This record gives sequence, structure tokens and C-alpha cells, in this order.
Amino acid sequence: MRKKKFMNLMALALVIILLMIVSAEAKGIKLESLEVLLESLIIKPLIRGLVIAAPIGYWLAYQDGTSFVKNFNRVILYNPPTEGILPFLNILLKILFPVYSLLIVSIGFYLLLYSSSPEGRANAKSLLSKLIITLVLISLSSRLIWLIFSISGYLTDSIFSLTSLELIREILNGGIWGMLILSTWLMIPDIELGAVSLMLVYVFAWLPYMVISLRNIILTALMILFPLGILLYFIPELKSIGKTILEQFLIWTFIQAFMALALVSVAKAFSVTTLVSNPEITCLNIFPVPGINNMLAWFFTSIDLGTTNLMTLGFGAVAHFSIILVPIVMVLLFKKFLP
Amino acid sequence: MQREDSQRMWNKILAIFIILILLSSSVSASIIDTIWGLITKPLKGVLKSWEHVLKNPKHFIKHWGKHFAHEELEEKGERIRTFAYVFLLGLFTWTVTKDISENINRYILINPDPLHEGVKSTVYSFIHLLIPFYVLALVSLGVYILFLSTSPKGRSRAKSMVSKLIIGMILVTISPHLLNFFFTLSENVTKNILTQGEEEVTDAVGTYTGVMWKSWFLTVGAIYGVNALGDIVTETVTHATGFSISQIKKHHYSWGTRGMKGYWPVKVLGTLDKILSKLKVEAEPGRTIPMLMLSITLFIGVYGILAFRYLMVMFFTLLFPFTIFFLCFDPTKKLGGTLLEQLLLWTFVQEFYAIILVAIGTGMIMLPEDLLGYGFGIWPLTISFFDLAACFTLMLGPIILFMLLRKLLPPL
Amino acid sequence: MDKKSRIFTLLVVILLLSTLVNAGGALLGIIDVAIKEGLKLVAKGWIVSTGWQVIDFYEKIFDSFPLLLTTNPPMSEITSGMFFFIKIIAPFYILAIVILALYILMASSSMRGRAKAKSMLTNLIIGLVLISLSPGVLKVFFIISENLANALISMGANAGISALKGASGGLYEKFWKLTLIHRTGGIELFAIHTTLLFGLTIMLLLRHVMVILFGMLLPLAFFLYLFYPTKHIGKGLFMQTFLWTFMPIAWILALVIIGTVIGSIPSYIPEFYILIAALFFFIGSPMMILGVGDWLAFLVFLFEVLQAAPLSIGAVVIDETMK
Amino acid sequence: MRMNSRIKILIVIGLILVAMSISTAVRIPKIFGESHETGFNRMGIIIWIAKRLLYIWLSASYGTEGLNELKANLSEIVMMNPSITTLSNLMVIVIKLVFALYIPAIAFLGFYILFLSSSPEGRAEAKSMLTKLIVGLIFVSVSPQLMNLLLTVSEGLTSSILAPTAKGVFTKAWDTSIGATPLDLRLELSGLKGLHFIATFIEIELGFYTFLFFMILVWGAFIFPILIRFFAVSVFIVLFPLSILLYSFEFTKALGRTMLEQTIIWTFLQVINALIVLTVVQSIISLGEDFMKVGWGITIPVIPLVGCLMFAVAPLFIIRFFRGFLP
Repeated sequence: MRKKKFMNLMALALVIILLMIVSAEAKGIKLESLEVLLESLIIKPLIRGLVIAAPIGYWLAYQDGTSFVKNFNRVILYNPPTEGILPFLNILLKILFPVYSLLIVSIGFYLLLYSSSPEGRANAKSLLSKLIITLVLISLSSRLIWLIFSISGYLTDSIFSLTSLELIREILNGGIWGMLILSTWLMIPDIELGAVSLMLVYVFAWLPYMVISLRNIILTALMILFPLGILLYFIPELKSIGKTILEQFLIWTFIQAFMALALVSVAKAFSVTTLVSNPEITCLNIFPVPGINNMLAWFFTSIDLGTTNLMTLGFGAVAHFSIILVPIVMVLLFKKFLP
Repeated sequence: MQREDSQRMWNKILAIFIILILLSSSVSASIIDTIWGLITKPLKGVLKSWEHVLKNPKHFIKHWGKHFAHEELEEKGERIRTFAYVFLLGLFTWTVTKDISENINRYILINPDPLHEGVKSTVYSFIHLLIPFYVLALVSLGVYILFLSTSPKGRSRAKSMVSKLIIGMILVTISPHLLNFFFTLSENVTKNILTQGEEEVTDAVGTYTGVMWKSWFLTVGAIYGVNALGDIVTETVTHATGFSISQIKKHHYSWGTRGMKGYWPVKVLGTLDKILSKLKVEAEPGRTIPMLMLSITLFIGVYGILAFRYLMVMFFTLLFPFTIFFLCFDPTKKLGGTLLEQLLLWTFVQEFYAIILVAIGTGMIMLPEDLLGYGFGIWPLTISFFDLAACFTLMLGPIILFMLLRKLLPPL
Repeated sequence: MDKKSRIFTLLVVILLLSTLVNAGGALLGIIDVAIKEGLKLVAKGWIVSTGWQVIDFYEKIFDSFPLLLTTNPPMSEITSGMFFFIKIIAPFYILAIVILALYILMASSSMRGRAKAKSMLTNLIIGLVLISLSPGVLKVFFIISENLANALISMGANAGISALKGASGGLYEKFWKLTLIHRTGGIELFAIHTTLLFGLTIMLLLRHVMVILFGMLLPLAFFLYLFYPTKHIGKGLFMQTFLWTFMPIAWILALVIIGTVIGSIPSYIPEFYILIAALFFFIGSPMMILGVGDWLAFLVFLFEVLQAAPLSIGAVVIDETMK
Repeated sequence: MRMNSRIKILIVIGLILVAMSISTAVRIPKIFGESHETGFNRMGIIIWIAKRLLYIWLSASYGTEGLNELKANLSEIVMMNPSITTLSNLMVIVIKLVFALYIPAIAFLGFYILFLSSSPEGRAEAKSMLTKLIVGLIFVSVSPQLMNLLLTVSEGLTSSILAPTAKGVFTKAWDTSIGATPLDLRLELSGLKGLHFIATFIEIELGFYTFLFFMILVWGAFIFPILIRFFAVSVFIVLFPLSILLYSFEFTKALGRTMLEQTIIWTFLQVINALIVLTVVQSIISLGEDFMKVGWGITIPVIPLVGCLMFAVAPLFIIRFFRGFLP
């Protein structure tokens, strides 16, 4: 109804303008309104469309705007190389070996000479075994990390195999493109109108990458701390620190599996959820009269102008947000699970 | 069928009307001529209006450039509006800084006066409100003692509760005086702190006012400085392309340009004149909303928190009889404890404020000079990070201390 | 405004214009200004109509409210994921049972240790039953929540939905009125409005996603619940499943309450603000009723939305420091 | 119908012909043609100012929508409570649900007793649980009356607090903080309205971003918590039987406790609101008008402003601090 009213108003206004222009030109009087017409209704919208919306569309289509969409599975599956910790590991071992040898020798002497009470001997033995386990684990820690990484990678891969990657890619694509279409639709009459959705386009393009790279950075740091964590975990006084390090390492490793799970469940939900009414919107807003827009949009969609609907947009947004939400949920949910 | 008929009829009528209108303006002239003219004239006019554009595109560019800049009409308004904005913001800053540097101590030290007759009467009306509660509590206790108390232990507890209630009654009746004593105590402590660190306090307030002034300077710079730079650049560019003579000629100060246009001094003079006059033009206050927000946040952060503190103290002052009652009646002890704790803490916020002021002042005095320069903004319009940090400490420090002390207090 | 009257107005305007065209320039100038303003009005009308199209686009989610709130995703999608996780769990499970059995047989040093191991074994068996039953458990959740939802939504949730629609309509009305006066006048309102509607959509769709996710993790939850160290993780996962499944009950309850109560609010309170309060109440109702998250978080969010910039900053800081 | 339209058409045709003849007969001199530039400028300025004024008027009227009614019945709004009768049918359903839930609960307890019956203290514990459950059953069956009692108590407290209050002072605080402009047919420029007036004349976004939302908040912070409380209280009225059940059942006691606490807190938030009104009034009376009154020309009355905004913050404190008072 409101739309109809606007249509009438604008049609009237356009007729008036045309008549005025004709008559004024006939009388040879320069019109201000003509320039306003050209400026605010034709040139500036065109500039907005061409200078702002089109480059972003190009960026999404041909540049790295949709790079996350293109290879999200590779990015999520990526883990930092385990060779990175080797120098740190060597330094740690260099420090630890003399200490360890000293301790072992002292314990041996203790067992040999002052083995008075059986429980004392038992304690010494348990200490010895602990030391040896720690030593083995630390010297094997890069292998250990590699093992954990491969487990979580395998898990992630098999989770991805629950649905087709194409569907997930389609959903992500739909989210980011739908936002761009929406912002273009809003941007052409007034730039501030599309500010929120334009911001969301950039959020969708960048924030998943930010989260994943944050994961990688934190994981690298924890990987370097991992042997130290093992060492501290076996020292009763410093157990809590070691526990925290190991826990955080495991959590941040398995976040990738949960990201995959979130995407998979988004895909499942997308394939099963239905809306009662699923409206469409097409990024064609070049005429002040919405009716004409819709007509032209209906005409142009046959040659595939950007069109989005509520399902695609909503689930695409949910997919992007779920990537962002998963680490928070994980870190909150999986606290303190080591003994 | 009917609708199509009416449709066709309407189309016909429309056509008739259009023809009539076309004919209408040709009552005085010959028909064919006018109709031909009506068809050709507009086309001719349009062509005429665009042919000069086609001849010299430079003019076309300038024309549209002027259009994308502000209209002549709006320039007048712009000058007045921008100046008014800067002036009013400066006035606001001036009054706030003056006010706060004059009587920050008063604002910190003020406490609600429990002996003020309005407050007193309200408190006493609350005490009247409390009487049925007291009766209820006593009656229930009596019933408990008489009938329900099986064990002597419980009876003794009930008796102690009765005595507590009696004490509570006495305390309630003198509660305004108690509060008055307490408030004077805390005021004296605060006064001592403030007098201990006199110059620290003045230094901290100086930092605060300095930041407010700096934000005003930034506003002025953002409004005028940017335009000045932009105009210089545009003028040099137009000189390089060299068709600004006409602009100088058209300029309302045409003293330098009459008759001897084209010489470089004239150009330079005209350009300077243009820049100086342009400085007031095209300034957009809308682009200084961050600075405005900073000023408003600083204002609210100090005034708002102090006023809010006063109101909260008043709130718990009015609740004080209830507090005592809740404290003295065992089942609601916890609630009363919370209320009392709140009253103490909100009253102590003034001490916190004094402490924070002295701390900021000390920090500012101890800070090496060369560090103070670091800040954001273009030289000389920079706000030092330390000053900003000091201001935000002034705003949030009391609240943080409040929360910390709330954790430290023993559970009542 | 039907067709005929439109044509009539058109004709009258054309008539006036043609007369003015024949009259001289002064009138033409004034008309020119008028038409300049008219053109600006057209530009604003363009903005408003565009905004209307997008708001209409978002508002279509209200039609799907009953469907989205009363239905859960079909089990067939979830069970596949469940079986995937059960496959993952199975080897660990067998390993655990075997180790325990060996422990009981061989290294049964003390009576207590053996008893402990036996209780562990019974635990494992119970877990086995639970895990194999986990689709059934989820199905029971779904049935309960759907029946409750259907029972509640017939109590007049439509009135609540129409209240939310009314809130949206009020925001739109203010937006277009302010925009027709100045082109940037209502932008802020439009941003708030679209953000709210988009947030509603996201919430409703995210719930389905989360139900699927935690439903798939349900066997894992049972498995983790059996072992003492990972007990609270399993509990957390289970609680998440529970909450995300029963969240629509809270929403529908809020809708029903809004629809029932909104009539009894005295009329001197402006209706627009009642509706907006209803909208925020709907958004925050899961936090209120199911205790998802903190109250203060919801209230702080509310004041954030009310755009009291310094005040809400203060509230956030207070919240942070109080934790 | 059709006749009418035909007559209309004829009339219009006649009009057009007459107008054409007149307009072509009368020739307007060319002098007006020259003056068209200046006329345009003057008109432009007038239109510019008129637009601004219209915008200010409209946005300020949105910012203070229904404020007079609020001022008129302040205490009624503070004492506003949902009536049980409107919610009775929902409550009946919940009570039925709770009764249905009692059967499994009692059955569960029976099994518990069977298992615990080995030890006497365990049996006693189980028995106490059962008695608690039965008492809960009684309370559930009278829960509407209980809730009514609670609401009545809080309303009585509220009214007895608001009775000695000079509400005029509070409405005056609203007036002073919102202020007035010439658009309200008053020869003054004061308060947030005046600031918004000036800011909008400087830049429309400026007025919008800085003062309009404060203007809404000054009384929106009053009305929004009260409305939210209204909805929340009605939710908790409906859930009251369920919370009693959860509180009386041993294994869900924690959940029931929080729910009951929330019920009580949100019910008695009314009293807190009344106390805030009283506080603001007393502070303004005891401090006087021009304490902390910053500004020159247009002054910013800080105490009334913060007093009005206190509704936004104080309930947060109350809800935050006054928890966990139930056993």
C-alpha cells in the first residue's frame, strides 16, 4: 500500500519535471531543478553504484573477497607445522638433560645406599619412573603434537565428509553475496543507508579469517610451550600451570573440528529448514520508482543479476557467525577436563 | 467486458486531453507553426544549453565541480552555523572547566543531610511504616516462644532475637543522627586527603580541563584546518591549470584584480584572499562528532558519577531504618547486610574519588616530560595518551575501587 | 487513490503547468524552486521506498515464526551425525571395557579397587545403553518441546507476533517521516531497525543449527559424562542440547504473555514504546526464563540499544568489574 | 457512477479550455523574469529554515511522546501491575502441568525411599522430602492467591512510599532536564530540547547523535524498565506454580530458588522505583535548584538529568546485589 503511494507520488513528480523542462527550454530559462535532477537522482546514484558497489562486487567475484568461501575447508584444516618447535625443544632439552641426569644419578644413589624404608624406596622408584616418562614424552613431544594434529585433522576431514562441501560453499557464498546485494540496493539512493550491511560484508569477508589465524597463532605459541607444559604437569607444585597449557593446546587444536561441525550442521539445517514466505531482493535500484525496479529486476534476473532471499542470506550469516562463535563456546564449555 | 469498455473509454479520453493541451497554447498562433515549434523548440533549447559544454569541456568540469561543492546559498549558512558550533562548544568547555576547577572539592565532599527537615520527615514516615512490621515480628516471636519452641536452645535464640529487635527500635529512632555522624566522619577523612595533596589535586584537575580544551582545539582544527589545506591544494591545482582568473574576477573583493588581471601577484593576492575567506566555508561540524562525544563523555564521567553517587547515598539514607530492621531480624539479616554494605560503599566513594585525584596528580607530576608528548592528533593538536588515561581513571577509578572493596568487605 | 482519480490529478497538474508555462518567468522561478524541493522529495522518497523494500524483506520472517518455533529439524539429518560420533566413540569404548575387564581379572590387588572397577564397568554398560538410546532421548526432547509449543502457541501467540510487527511498523513510521524532512534524518533509526530484524532472523535460524549440532554431539555428551574427569563437559553438552531444544518454549511463552498482557497496559503510555519494550522482552526472554546467560547482560544490551553511549559504557564497565 | 464520471470529464474539459484562453490572452510583463534569481535565493533560505524547524519539531515531539500523560499519572505507572485475572487461563494450564509433574516426582521419591530405606536417617530424609513435596502441592493449589498477596503487598508498600512524595518536584525535574524551545510556544531555549534545537540548526546529524537520544532516555529510562518489569512479572506469575514445585522438589531446588528469587525481586522492583522517585525528589529539595548547574545561557541541570537517568542504572544494581536471600 505504502509502496503504491510512493509510486503515484513519484510518477506525478516525474511528469511535472518533464513538462517543466520542456517549457523552460522552450522559453530559454535556465532551470535549477534540472541540475538537481541530474545531480541527486542520476549522477550521484550512478557514481555510488559504479564507484562503491561495483568494485566490491569485483573484489568478491574475481579478487580475494570470497577467498574464505573458496577454500574454507583448506583453511580450517590447516595446522601450523610441527617442525617449528624443534629449536625450542632442543634448547629445553639442553637445559633439562644435566638436571635429569643429576636427579637420576642421585635417585640411584639413594636407592643403593639409603634405601632404609620400603615406602621411601617406593617413592623414589615412582619418582624415577615419572622422570623417565617425562623425559621420553618431552623428547617425543614434536611427534606427539604431530599425532594430535593428525587426529584432529582426520576428525575434521571426516566431519566434512558428512555433507557435500559444495553445499557449504554455496551457503557461505549466498551469505556474503546476499549482504552485498542488500547493501547495493540500499546504497544507491543514499550511502549511509547501506552502511550496516556494507560493514557486514567486510565482517563476513574478514572475520572468519581473523578467527582462524588467531587460532593458528595461539596454537603455535602453545605448541612451543607444549614440552614445558608436560614437564610442569609432572611437577606436583606447578601442576596447575602445566594443566592449563595442555588443556588450552588441546582445546585450540580441536576447535577446527568444531568449526567443521558447525558448518556441517548449518548445511544440514539449511537443507531441512523451510520458511513460510521466502522473499527475494535483487540489486537493481536504479529508478526512484520501486515498481519499475521490480519489473526490471524480474526482466533482468533471466540474465542472472544478483538476487538473494531470506533463507540464503540468513543461513549464510549464521554460517559466518558460527565460525566466529565456535572458539568462544569451546573455550567456555571445555574447561578443566584434565585430572 | 465492462471493465475493458471503461478502460478503452478512459484511454480515448486521455488521448483527447493530450491533444487539447497541445492545442491549448496555440490559441493565438497558427496551428501548424505552433505544433512544429512545440516539437522543435525544446530540442533546440536543449542543444543550445549543451553546445557551450561541448565546445569547452573545461567549463563543463568547473560547472559540475561547483555543483558537487556547496551551493552559494548554503555557504552563508555554513559560515554562521560552523562559527556558532565552535563558539558554543568553546563556551561549554569554558564553563565546565571553570566550574570543575572552582568547586570539585565541594562536589566531592557533599553528602545528603539526614537532619534536613524533608529527609527527616521522610525517614520518620518510613519509621511509621515500619511499626506494623515490628509488631508482626514481635508477635510471631512471642507465639514461637510460647507454643512452638520445643527446645530451650530455640527459645533462647528467640529471646536474643527479641532483645535484638528492641535494640533495633532504639537505633531506628535515632537513625538520622547516626547517619549524620557517619557522614561527617567520612567527609572529614576526605577533607584530610584533599588537603594533604593540594597541588596533586589541582594538577589532576588541570589534566582533566586540559584534555577538554584539547578536544575543543581538535574540533577547531578538524573543522577549519582541513579546509584550509584542501583549499590551498585546490588553488594551486587551479593555478597550474590556470583558469582561476575568472574566479578572482568574480570574487567580491575585487580591489586587487581590477584592470590588471593575469599578473602573478594579483593571482597570489586573490588566491590568499580566497583562501582566507574560504576558511569559514564548507566546514562540516558533522565530522567532529568523535571529539564532541569525547567531551560529553568526560563531562558525564565526572559530573554524572558524582551526581549518581549523591543520589545513591540519598537512596540508602532513606532506606536506613529498613536496613536496621532487616539487620536486627534474623530471617532478613542477609538483606540488611547487603543494604548496609551498599550504604557504606556509596558513602566511601568520595574517599575513593579523593584518593584517585591525588594518585593521578602524583602520577602526572612524577611522569617524565618527554613521555607526555606521545599522543594522537596532528601536532600541535595532540591529546597525550597519559592525559586521556588519567581522565578515564578519574571516571572509572572510583567504580573499580568500589567493586574491589565490595569483594574485600566481610560478609555480614 | 484509484486509477481515475490519479488520472484526474495528473490532468489538473498538467493544466496548471501549461498555464504557468504560458505565463512569464517569475512564476516559473517560484515553480522552479518548488520543483527543486519536489525533486529533493523524490530523492528522499526513493530512500524511504528502498528502506521499505528491505524492511519488508526482513519482516517476512514474522510469517515464519510459528513454523520455526514449533518445529525441530527432522531426526534423519541428526541421526547420521550421531552414528558418526558413535563410530568414533566405539573403539575407545571397547578399549575401556577390555582394560577394565583385564584389571578385574588380573590386577585385582585390593577388594576396593575391584569394587571400584566393577562400578566403573556397570557405569560403562549404562553408558552403552544410553548412547545406543541417544536418538530416542533426543526424539523424546523434540516430542515434548513440540507438543508444549503447539499447546502454548494456540493460546494467542499471534497477538504477540502482531505486537512485534507493530514495533517494527512504528520504527518504520518514524524513519520515513524523519527522512522525508531531511535525507539523513532517519538513518540511525533505520540502522537500529534493520539490525534488530536481522538479529531476530539470525537468532531463530541459529537455534535450528545449534539443535542439530548439539544433537549430533549427544552420544559424545553421554560418553564424556561417564568418566569422572570429563563429567562436567558431558553435563555441559547435555545442558546445551536441552536449552537449545527448549528455547522456543520460552519464546512462545513470551509471545503469549505479550499478547495476553499488552491489552491491560494503561493507554496513556505511548503504544510505540510498549511495543518496543515487548520486542526487547521477546529477544531477552530465553535469558530470563531459561536463565541462559546473565540478566545484567540482557539489561546492558537493552541500554546499549537505547544508545546511551556514556551510560551504557558505564554499565558495561560495572558489569565487567562486578564479575 | 458512469454518468458521474462523464459529467466530471465534461467539467474538466470546460475548465481547461477556459484556462487556456485566459492564460494565452493575459501576457505577464518580462520584469518578473529578471527578478527570478533573487526570489529563488530568498525562497531557498526560507525553505532551508522551515525544513530545519519542521525536523526539530517532529523529532522533539517523538522524543517527548506521551510525556505529559506520564507526568499526569506518574504514580499510577509506578504502581502498574499485571492483573492475575488476565493471566488466569495460562496459569490454570501451568497448574495442571505441575499437577501432572507431581505424579512422576512422587513416584521417583517412592523409589528413592525404597532404595534409601536401608539407613534410618536416609529414610527420615526421604520422608522430609515427601512432606516438602506435599506442602509444595498445597502451595501450588493456592498459588494465584499467593501471587495476588505478593502483588498486593508490593503495591501497598509502593503507595505508602509514594504518598508523602511531592511528585510535582519529579515532574519538574523532567521539565527542567527536557526544557523547552520557541516551538513549544514558550519564549525560552533551555534543557535538552534547546540543545537539540541549536545542534540541529548546526547539523542535523549532530542533533540526532548527541541530544535526541538523551531526550528519549530521560523518560525512556523511566518507562522502559517499568514496562520490562511488567512483562517479566507477568511471566513469573505464570511460572509461579512451576517454581514452587521446583523449589519443593529436592533435586531441582537450586533452579526453583533462582526462579522464586527472580519472582520476588521483579515484583518488588516496584518499591525500588518508588524509592528512586522519592530519592530524586528529596535530593532536589535538599540541594536546591542550581547545584551542579553547568553552562552559560543554556544550562545543563545535572542533578535532575542524572536523577531521571537513575531509573536506568539503579535497578541493575538492585538485581545484581540482592540475590541469594532465600534459604
